[in-house]
Amino acid sequence: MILGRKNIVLTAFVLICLLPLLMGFVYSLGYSLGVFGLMNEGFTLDHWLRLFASKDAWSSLIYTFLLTLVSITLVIVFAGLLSRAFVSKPERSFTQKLLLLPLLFAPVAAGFAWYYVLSPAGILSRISHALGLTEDITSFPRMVNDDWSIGILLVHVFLVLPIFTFLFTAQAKSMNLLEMNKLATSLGSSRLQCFTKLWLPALVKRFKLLIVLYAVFFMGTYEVPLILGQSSPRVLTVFISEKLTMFSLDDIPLGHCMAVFYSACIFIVLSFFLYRQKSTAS
Amino acid sequence: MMKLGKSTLALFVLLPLLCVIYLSVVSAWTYPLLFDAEFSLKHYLVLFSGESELAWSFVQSVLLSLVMATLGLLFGFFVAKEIAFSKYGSRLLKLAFYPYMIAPVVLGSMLQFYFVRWGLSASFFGVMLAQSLFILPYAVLIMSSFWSENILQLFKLGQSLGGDAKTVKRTLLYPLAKPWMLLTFAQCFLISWFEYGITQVLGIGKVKTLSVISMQFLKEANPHPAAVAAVLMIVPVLLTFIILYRWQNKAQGNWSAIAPINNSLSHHPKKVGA
Amino acid sequence: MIEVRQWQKKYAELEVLKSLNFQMEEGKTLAVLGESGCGKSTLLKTLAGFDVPDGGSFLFNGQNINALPVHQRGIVYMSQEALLFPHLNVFDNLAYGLNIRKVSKATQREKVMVLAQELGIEDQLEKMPSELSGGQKQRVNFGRALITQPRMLLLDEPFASLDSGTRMKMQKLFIESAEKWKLSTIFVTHDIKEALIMGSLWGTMSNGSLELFESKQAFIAAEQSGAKEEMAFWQTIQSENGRKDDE
Amino acid sequence: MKKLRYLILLVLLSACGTSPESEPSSDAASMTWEEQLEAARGQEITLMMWPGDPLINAYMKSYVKPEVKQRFDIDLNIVPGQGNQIVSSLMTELEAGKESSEVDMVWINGETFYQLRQIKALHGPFAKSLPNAEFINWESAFIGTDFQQPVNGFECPWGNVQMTLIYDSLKVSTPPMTLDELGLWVKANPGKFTLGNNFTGMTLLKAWLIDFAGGGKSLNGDFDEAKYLEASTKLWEFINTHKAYFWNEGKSFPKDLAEQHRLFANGELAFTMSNNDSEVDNKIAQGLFPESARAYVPDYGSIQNSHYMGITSLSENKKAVEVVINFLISPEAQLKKMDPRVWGDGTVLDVNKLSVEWQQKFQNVPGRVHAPERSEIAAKALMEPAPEYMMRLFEDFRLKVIEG
Repeated sequence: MILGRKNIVLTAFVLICLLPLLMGFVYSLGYSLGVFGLMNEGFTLDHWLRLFASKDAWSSLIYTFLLTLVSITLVIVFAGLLSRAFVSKPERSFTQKLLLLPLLFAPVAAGFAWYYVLSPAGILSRISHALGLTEDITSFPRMVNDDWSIGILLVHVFLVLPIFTFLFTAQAKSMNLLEMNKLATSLGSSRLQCFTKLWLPALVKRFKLLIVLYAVFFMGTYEVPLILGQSSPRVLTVFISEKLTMFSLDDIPLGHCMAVFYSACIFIVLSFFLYRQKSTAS
Repeated sequence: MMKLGKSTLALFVLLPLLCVIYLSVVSAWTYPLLFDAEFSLKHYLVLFSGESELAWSFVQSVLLSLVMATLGLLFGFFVAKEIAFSKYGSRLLKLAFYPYMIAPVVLGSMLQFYFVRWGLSASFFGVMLAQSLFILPYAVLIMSSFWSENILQLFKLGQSLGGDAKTVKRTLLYPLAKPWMLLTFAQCFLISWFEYGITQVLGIGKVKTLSVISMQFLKEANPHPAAVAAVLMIVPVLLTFIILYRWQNKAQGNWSAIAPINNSLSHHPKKVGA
Repeated sequence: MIEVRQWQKKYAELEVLKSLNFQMEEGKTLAVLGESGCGKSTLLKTLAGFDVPDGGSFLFNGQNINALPVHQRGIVYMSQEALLFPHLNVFDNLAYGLNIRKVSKATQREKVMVLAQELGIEDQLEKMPSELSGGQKQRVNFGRALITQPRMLLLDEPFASLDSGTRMKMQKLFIESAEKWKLSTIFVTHDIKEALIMGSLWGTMSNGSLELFESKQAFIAAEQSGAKEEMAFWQTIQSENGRKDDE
Repeated sequence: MKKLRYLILLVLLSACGTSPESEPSSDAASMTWEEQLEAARGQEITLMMWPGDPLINAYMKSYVKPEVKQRFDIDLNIVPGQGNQIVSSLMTELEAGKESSEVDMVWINGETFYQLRQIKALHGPFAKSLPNAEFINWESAFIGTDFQQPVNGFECPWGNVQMTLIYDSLKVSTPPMTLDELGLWVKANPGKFTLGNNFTGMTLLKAWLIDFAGGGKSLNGDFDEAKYLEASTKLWEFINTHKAYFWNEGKSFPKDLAEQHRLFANGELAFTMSNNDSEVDNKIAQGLFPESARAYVPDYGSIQNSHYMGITSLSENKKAVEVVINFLISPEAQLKKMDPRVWGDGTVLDVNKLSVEWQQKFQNVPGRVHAPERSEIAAKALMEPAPEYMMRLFEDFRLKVIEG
């Protein structure tokens, strides 16, 4: 009974969670430092210096960060609005059931479907042509592979909005936010103020961890920008996978540098939010 | 106002589904053809031609997802129990987030070396193993919300009313865990069903799940077979869920249908966008 | 005769039960008064077999049942929260103990009906636990234990979360049933009044030690029961009222 | 903490494996072809190839695959992967010290060939010993040399094509024949022209680069940094001054050729391009391009090159791969491939070396309708410059144009 079944199971769990990550991390780190790899010739910091000297890498980092920020903000705001509308409705209205639909979309399928809805030769464009709103293909506004990442944002919202809406609605009910809203209104708050000062903050505070987790998901978004994104700037995951399979073999270590950087960031952010909460709670 | 909002929302949610269904039944789809395009089921008929890659891909996806869901369920059920009642339970449990939150495509790239070295890449088993890396921890996350102090109390109560461990498991534990198990199974199934990044990287395109194959068609700018793949990805799952939902509601009270979903959704996000 | 000897339990370094000794006759109700954290729940849980004591013996007519697994002890533990099986309706909750003993459906039905009548829940049998009120839940909880004809009931503040009206009804129901079924019971509470109503034996518990009293009077007289303080309080109120009436 | 240190050590140990770089030996000589056919029976081989064209895929999946199964009992499994993916997956295998490869056969040319040779991932020489190799037109500089590198039997020629620009004759009455004319045209027709950030787009850029370097054979020979810098500076300047008039204002470029074709088909673009001179016919036949689509080669010329089949050095089924490659260069398979309705890929065989019967068949291949005859455009054919040019163009296109 030195080990015991319990300890074996727990050890197995910890190993499954951490060992592969550690192994991957060590390999990529080694590669980025010139230790592993067919084309590498021993320890060097060159690759890291090259990464941080490249505009490409920085624009990818900044772009991914902004995309994450805007995506999660849009999701929160829309979910907030929808929860405000749904909170007084019966549990499972048709609209609410319909909102479950995106949960059955793989990111690949969602990206694909929206591409053909939004692209200049897509369904909306054809409808607007049929209605005489646009004359030809070029007069339709560009929403895929576009400057503002409209397509990507839309798909992000599409995929995540349902979950947030359901959670927000359930939480608003159990926190009796509607009553508080009435109270605030009677104290002279406008509808907008009620929403921005009371409704959203209450929900955001309650789901802080979940919001962070989804932000981390958005940081790692891959298929959607692969289908709907521009060639530059690219999100981190696309940057990494492109560098790793680039024409230039010299660029492979850069991909590993970025992979190390990305996973270290995720690790730090997660550890901060997961374990800080614990220590303040106890 | 309300009505407008409702229809906008309905459109937003339905448009992509309608779009893939539409794309799967048109051909020679040049701009600006819309309803005057050529409609046919020929992209579907290919499925039954015997040599169809897509049909095989569907079978392979179903198999893979079923295996992953089963593994997730078993692993989640037993490991979550040990974790829930361990001294460091909540701290240990949080470790499960790490593999789950790293983008699979990056995780796959970082691990490619090992998979190749150990002869695991480009095989069904390798992809299974790769998906296990984050599906198993995730399953533990969901199942651990079942293993509460309350469940332990009920278990002991069952024993004190005269049931031995086996009987109590049969009459109390499993029936109580059923909704959680169903949820874990379904979630693991879906994660595997949706997965693209790690399957592509470590399967080297040889393990052609539906998501891998629809991306391939997409890169060929061949939207119609890609749409068939997407329909195959969405519609069977949609039907299964409708049936399950109906059956759950009929078979049991509200308790079982709602409890775990509320519980686990708020703690553990569903994998998306990665 | 029920006898507990040298009963002790430690959690980490904390001595929750300090070598307890007591005995009681079968068919009696031992009412134990104690503040929260005095170790009374631990006492009940270790007796029920939910938790393993660090030492001591638990004798029923001289037979040590300490080594028996939970399901063979015939001791039912009931807590403040009526823990009903949430996936079973009231009937199945009540019949649970019979069901696992493979009693025939007809007998189950018969016994459950009789008991439900007694407990006044005969019209609730089809309901799910979530649809019941607190008092109803506790009745089901009680009935579910009674139907297995346990040798002993361990009640851990079972009525603490009920409103006072329901609570009185439940107390009455309990006393009647205890009489009828000849139940041996340890009843833990922090309410002196309840202890006095329910008990046929009395004890107080503090810091992991249990002290039994020979009689009701001794219990009331004892400093640690707090009965005197309570009485003094009511007397002051009464005399104040009396004075007011005089004026 | 101590445990953790062991763990890291363990990981490091398993990561530091050696990679065998021994030159693969060719022992085909010790076997007759009949013996080799027998040995190949029942084998399963994996071909990694660019999947971006439905017709090519169809040729492989519904002609080659069943034929080799039926004739040689070989199961051909096709997985998608472009040049760069081929390099990276074979490289990972070598790094991991694998003894056998997941990929047996690769469709490559140019810089992929160069890189695979660099990392010693190719088996060879094998090409000249294949029975059908005697018909190959090795003498042609466009076949026996791949991006200025002698093939030396490490890859076997499979097809030969010349790049053409494709335009919609309804929208473009006289296609621009020089870069200056192209500049004027895009200014007059903004948003209608672009080039892909891909293999085909880079092939067009190479022709432009050669034009800026002085045209014709000015970039032949080994990579010349000075020449590249001089010509490419002019090239980026030309593109950057005009890209505002490109599709999507030059803010993005199509990733895949398929995407560009689709944009052309839908009328968003007036131009697309193809590495294959007869593609315009097969796309019209498929109904993808309008009937008014035409292909042409501008005056500054266009790259003519060949594409090849290679065998990976770690393949366990080299014999079977050779059998399949030998089939691919058989007159029969080459003829079929040449049909514009099938693929329209130029043959690498010297038709004069074939029997009269086959010669006639090759002469009777259904003619080109909207594509120019090869003999017409051959005069404007440019040799592929050294692979470094391609790699630098890729890198600089991203740096100086996409991000610039």
